[in-house]
Amino acid sequence: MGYIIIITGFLLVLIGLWGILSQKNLIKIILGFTIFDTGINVVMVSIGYVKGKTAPILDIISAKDALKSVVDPVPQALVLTSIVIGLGVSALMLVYAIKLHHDKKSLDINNFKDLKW
Amino acid sequence: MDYSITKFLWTLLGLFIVTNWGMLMSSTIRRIGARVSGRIGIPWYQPWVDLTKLYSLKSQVSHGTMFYLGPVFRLMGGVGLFLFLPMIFGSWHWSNYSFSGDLVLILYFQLFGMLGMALGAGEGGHPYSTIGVSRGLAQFTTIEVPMTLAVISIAIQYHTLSISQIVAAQQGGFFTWTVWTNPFATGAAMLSLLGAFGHSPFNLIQAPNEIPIGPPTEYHGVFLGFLRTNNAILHVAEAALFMNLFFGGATNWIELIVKTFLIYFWSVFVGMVFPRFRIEQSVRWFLKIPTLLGILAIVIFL
Amino acid sequence: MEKENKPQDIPVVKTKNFIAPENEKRTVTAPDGSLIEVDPINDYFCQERPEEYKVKSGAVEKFLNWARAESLWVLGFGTGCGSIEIPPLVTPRFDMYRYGVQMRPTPRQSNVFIISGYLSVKTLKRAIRSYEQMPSPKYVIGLGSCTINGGMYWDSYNTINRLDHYLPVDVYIAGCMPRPEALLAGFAKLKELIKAGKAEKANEYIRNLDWYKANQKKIIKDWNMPDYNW
Amino acid sequence: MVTPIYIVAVILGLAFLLGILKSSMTRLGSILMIGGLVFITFVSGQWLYEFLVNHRATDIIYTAGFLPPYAINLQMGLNEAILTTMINIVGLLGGIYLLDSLKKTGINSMAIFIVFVMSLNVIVMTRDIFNLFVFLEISSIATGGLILLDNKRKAFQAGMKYIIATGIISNFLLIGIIFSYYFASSLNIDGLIAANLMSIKGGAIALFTIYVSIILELKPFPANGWGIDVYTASNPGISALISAGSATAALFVAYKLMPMGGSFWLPYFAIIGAITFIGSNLMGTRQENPNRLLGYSSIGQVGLILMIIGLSPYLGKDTLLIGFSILISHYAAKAGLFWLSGIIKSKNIQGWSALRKHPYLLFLFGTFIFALIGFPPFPSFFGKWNLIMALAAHGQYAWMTAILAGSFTEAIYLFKWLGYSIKLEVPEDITIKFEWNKYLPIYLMGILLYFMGMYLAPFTEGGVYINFLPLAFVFLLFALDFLPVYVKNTLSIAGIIWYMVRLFPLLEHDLMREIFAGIFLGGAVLTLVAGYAKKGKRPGFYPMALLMFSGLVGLIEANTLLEFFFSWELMTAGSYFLIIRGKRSMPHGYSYMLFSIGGAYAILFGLALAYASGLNISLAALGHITQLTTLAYTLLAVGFMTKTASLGLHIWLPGAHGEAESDVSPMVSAILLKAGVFGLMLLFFYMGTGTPGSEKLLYVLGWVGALTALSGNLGAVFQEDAKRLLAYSSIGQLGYILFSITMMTQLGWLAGFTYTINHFMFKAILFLVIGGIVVKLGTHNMYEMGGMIKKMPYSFVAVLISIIVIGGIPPLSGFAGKWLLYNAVIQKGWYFQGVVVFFAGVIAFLYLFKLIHSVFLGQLKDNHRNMKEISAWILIPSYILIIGIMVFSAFPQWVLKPIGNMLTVYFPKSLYWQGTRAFTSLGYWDGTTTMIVVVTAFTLLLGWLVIASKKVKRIGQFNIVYAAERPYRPETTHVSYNIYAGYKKALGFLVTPVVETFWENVSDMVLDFSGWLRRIYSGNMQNYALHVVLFIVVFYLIALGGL
Repeated sequence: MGYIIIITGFLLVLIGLWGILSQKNLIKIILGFTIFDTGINVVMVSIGYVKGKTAPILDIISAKDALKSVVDPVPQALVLTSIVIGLGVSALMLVYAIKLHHDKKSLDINNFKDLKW
Repeated sequence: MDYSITKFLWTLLGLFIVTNWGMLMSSTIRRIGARVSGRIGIPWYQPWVDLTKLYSLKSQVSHGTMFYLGPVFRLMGGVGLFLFLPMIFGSWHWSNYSFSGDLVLILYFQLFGMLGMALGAGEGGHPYSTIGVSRGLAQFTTIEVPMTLAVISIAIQYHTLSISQIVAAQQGGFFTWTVWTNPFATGAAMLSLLGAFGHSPFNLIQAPNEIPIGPPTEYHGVFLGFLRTNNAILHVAEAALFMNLFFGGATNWIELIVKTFLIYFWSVFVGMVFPRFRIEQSVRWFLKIPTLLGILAIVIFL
Repeated sequence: MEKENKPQDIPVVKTKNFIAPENEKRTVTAPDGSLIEVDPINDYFCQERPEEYKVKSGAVEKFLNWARAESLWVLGFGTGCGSIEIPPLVTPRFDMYRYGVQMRPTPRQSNVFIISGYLSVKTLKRAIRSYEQMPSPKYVIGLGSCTINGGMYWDSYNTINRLDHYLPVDVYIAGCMPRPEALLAGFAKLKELIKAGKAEKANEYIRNLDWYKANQKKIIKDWNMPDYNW
Repeated sequence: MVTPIYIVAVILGLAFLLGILKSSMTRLGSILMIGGLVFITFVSGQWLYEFLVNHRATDIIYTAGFLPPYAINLQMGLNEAILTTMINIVGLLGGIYLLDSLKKTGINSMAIFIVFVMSLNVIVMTRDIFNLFVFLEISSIATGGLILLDNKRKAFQAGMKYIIATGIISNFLLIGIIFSYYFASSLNIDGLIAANLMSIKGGAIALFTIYVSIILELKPFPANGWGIDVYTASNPGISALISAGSATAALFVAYKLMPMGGSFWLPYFAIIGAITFIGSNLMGTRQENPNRLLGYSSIGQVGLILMIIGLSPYLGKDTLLIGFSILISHYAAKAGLFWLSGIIKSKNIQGWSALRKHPYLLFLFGTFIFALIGFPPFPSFFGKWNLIMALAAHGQYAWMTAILAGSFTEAIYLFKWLGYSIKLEVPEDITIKFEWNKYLPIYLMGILLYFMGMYLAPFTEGGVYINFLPLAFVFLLFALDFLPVYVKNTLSIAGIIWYMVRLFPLLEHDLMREIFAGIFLGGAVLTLVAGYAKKGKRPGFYPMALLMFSGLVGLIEANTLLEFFFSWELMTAGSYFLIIRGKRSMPHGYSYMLFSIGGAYAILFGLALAYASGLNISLAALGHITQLTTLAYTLLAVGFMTKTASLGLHIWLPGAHGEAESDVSPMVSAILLKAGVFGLMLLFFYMGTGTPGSEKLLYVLGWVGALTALSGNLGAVFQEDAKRLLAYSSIGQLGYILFSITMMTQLGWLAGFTYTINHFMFKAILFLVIGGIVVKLGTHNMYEMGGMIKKMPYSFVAVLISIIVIGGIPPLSGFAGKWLLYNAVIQKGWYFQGVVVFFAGVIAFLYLFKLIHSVFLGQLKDNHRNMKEISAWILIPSYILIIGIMVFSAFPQWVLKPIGNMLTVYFPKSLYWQGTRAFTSLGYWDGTTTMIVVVTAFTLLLGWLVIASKKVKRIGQFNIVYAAERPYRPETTHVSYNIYAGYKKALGFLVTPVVETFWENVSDMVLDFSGWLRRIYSGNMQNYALHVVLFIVVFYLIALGGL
């Protein structure tokens, strides 16, 4: 089960990378990026997962058993942060996409090669 | 370091002898040249007459101070060469002021006169003067290559640069002369001597029919007299230098006269046979066989 | 040889003042921006009049005259068809060297000027220049009839007829053309004159410079040199 | 003490406050922003003070009430304090600088700006790896935001590339963090270090991912197109912050995380750093856009520091000092340069010549450039010195080579740029407005560089001995630059004379040093006297001249390798500015600088090997080189030979000396070249003949010297430019000197000293006089001169005497050199070299005649009729030198005897004296007698001529026999142009510019290569993303995949 999630996560990472590297449309690249992000989040969560244990919420279980019965809480905290940051980055990218489209009326990445060498 | 009056007077006498011998030598050689081509040639006293006439001319013009000083420098070059050269081996009277320096001093003092002449001629403002000087200097550079090689070879051979000692080392008889003991060096030097004397085929400095007559174009009267006096001294002195280096030196005036005459004649003899080189031919020529001989002269000591 | 006409006999005709283009005044800019006026004739050439030299006498001078006579340096300047007669002089047949006669390539070092045949107006200018550049005492030999009376060119539009109107001549050698032997005889005559102290024509030229100049300028229309070429 | 947590708290608070302010309240907003920045600067500065002065222990700040690993902790130690202070200062200054544009873009951008600065602080301080990730992301989002708000069209593209690339990178970092947490169950850096990930299976991959991301954050070559675009397109103020701030923080991250992986990863750091350093600088060589160029340079510098981190095992405890020295130079210089570019607003580096109207900004620009290259007295000098020394001590020669090669490529474009800005015409379309908020930060950065240089000097071994006194004088003169020329001139002369008086007793009768001190300082005084002839202010001349002389005097005073190299570089810097002052000197100053830097690096390498041989910093270490002995001596010799312009390394000289100002030429020719001679003499002294390989080296150098003499003199023969002719002549003369001293005999060295002294005297005279004439006549071409003897008789005499000396004609002192050389050559047995040298000596006549004839003799030109003699201020020093020549000529024993005695310590005695007479085993020579004989005879002959010639008539210039014609123009009568045509026909093949062609081809190849290489920066952001991914893959395959 754990492996399947990790592999899925990495597949998503690869799909995201493929999207970033192969798509010509800016929006599609950004989508690729978010898929990449998601993949990493999935991997992160899966790493903290321990078979047969429950979520690390102290309301559900008593504090005494916590160490024995919950999964590792740290990756989950990290994922939350990571999702927030991913959101911020994606938003920024989209703003850039808008600005770029505004500039050249195009979203084709090959049109934005003014800076080189 | 003998600054006495006696020494001075002896040297003056030597200079007088050399000057007169130089003039006689040139007239004799010209006579020989004339006989070769079936003429009688100038009277033997012609150089003296010419010189008297030149000193007695009534009008002289000058282009400036350096023009005026040029002949003095030139004559100083010849006189200096004489002064620094021991003329007669083993004689205090005829050793002049050779205690001032050795062979190197003499080699470099030659330039004194050349430089003064070049500058004097330059101030004359005549194009031919400059052309002549530029040719002369250009040719001189490569003349010096075999000469330097030969000098170094002799210095290696005798372990000295002092002319008296070089002569002393050759005093064992005819076959101890450098010409036999070090033929390559002699060869190189004798070929470079052709250039130094400036006879055909290396007479492109004065080149009478081409750039009449090179550096001294503007010189006349006393100035020309100075230059002619210098020629007389210089020819003997230079020949004496070669005599000292390669032909056993001289122990008396007769020997000196014979040897310098023959050495000088060698350059005239070649000149009789060959027409004039162009400048680049002349410059290259000295870097060929003469230089090769010079290199051989050193290689045999390595 | 005495001149038949005294200098004052010949009327001097004023000619229109000719200025050669190269002698016109011009201005050049100095490196600091100031303008400099160049007057070619006055600026480039010495404008002074020559002075006569003193003719001395006595034993020394006699010896010096002998030396001058025995050492004739001829300017290598052939003016007319007579110049072909000079080269044979250095051949074994005539061998002028034995008389102390030698060729020199520059006027500064010569004292004998052989006007060898007709002298065209164009060449006259050069001959005057060369003559004046020779140091005194100096001698002129007129070779051939052309220098005496124009010879076969007497009515030519551009040769001069009488050389001694333009340059002082010491010795005339008649003939058309005189052979080299005649030239040698001329040299001998010149030597005689010099030894006798009678060859002071250079002084005469200076003494009568105005007359000579007037004659020269009359015939040379494009006079583009200073009055006296030092 | 304010805990650093307030940096975060206050800034976040301010950012929120700014966020809720009305967008029209920009004034309040900017006050708040600056206030916040001042506050955090104060906090970090306070900590720095505590650490430096009170030596407080490192402090750990815990958050959320837990100890790590359960909570995030920050660390505040000396390193963190330094770096946060640096970041905050650049943040504060950057904030002030950007005030206008931030006001324009609105309050939100101010909030982003302070958050950006704050995030960099946290990146430095945090000890939690995930926190690090978060703040890296915050900083890159803030960067993206700042770029976006700046509202420049091209910047959008750059920002997009930046965001995509950093997005990918930080995602990889995240993977690494997760994995390391998975393997080591800790997010705390200390915990991870303790866990030793390398020993855990799979830990290596986690480390790899973290490291590769951190390295990618540093924009390694070639996966850095996105970074360069940001530098190029964004507002220079932001670029400055990225270059000085972000890079600083990111480098510290790399340093901080380094212990996690242990020594396995360090070589990869170093390799990547080296590739980045060299590659990035190489590509800069073709760049014309100033901001992009700065981008390349920034990345290069970061690569260098990464390399230092990677090389830390060799550097030991010095790592931090070295890294900091270079970092602070990069930080201050790059920030200053980016800010400058914001003021100048030029699209290409040629436009920076606008600085010519603003000398103080130009001065700062020069400061930044020199600081980047690593010239003294800037910190990077000490950094590079220590780095090279430490590497040499561990035998890491390849790394040394890489560092020096990279630095050299950097110099290629930086000095091109500096040259453009000093020399090109001021562009009309660029005007520089004075804005205090833009000037102030730049000035402060400049001052910081000087201050840090002084501050860091004592931390280097031997650095305490460095004499900053002359430098202080240079600064004084710079401060007094507004004064008229005669005041500054007097001041400089007085200063030099005072220093001379002070210096000579200190030399303790070390004759060699005394001679060179006499040449350097005496020459300085004499050439400066000529400066009185100049009018106006001569802005910048005196500080630079004095800078060169302080370098020269430093060489004399140096007792340690560091002092020596320090002075060497000072001299190079000063002389560069002197040389480039000439009207058409730009390309020549540039090539001078490149050769000098190349030479300096060769010297540095050699000195490092000397140091490494005994870990001895004193100059005597040169005598005991055991590491790669032959190479070390060769490199040192080659280095010094760049200054003496020996064959192959000479192509900079003719232009540099020929085009320099009239009194600069003697300085750089007569005096500066002697520095190289001094170096060589010192080197050979220490090297001796016994060292292995030295025989061969000396033999080769002897031939080089001989051929230099030949080629220099031949080159001079065919020159038409008077000063170039003299310059080529200098090459030839220096060839003689090199040849003489390589013989390593007493006679050879005596000849070398004689040539040195003579060359100093005659070349000073010649360059002074000819330089004065060239200025006066307004032309360099000799064929346009002529006849000057009548107008300038005193100059003529001075030149005449000089050329007699050069020609070695007796009785003047030049002959002493020739005579000694003849004896030396024959004694040593170097016959053929000797013949080449003597051949060269005769060739000298050709150019000497051409020089004196073309200028002084021949025909006077029409436009020079009203010429007067050159200024007396030029003639006075010349005639003083002539007196020197005359004394040396008449009494050579006064000079040669003491030198000979000094040399007997090192070489067997072979020159003996008997009164005035010198003799060797070969020959003899008596200078005094020669003089007496020649003078007497000459006087007698002259008297005879005067009597015999009686009245002589002076005639005009055209009164010449002209084949019965008359000349028409002086120009057509003056024979000067190409007078050695026949010689050229015969031997012209010897002057084929083989060396020039060689160096041209080398530079073409470098530029072509760089042009080809930079095509990878296609501008396509996908390509850049691909580069990032490929970098990761390749790095993985090499590091862990067994490739």
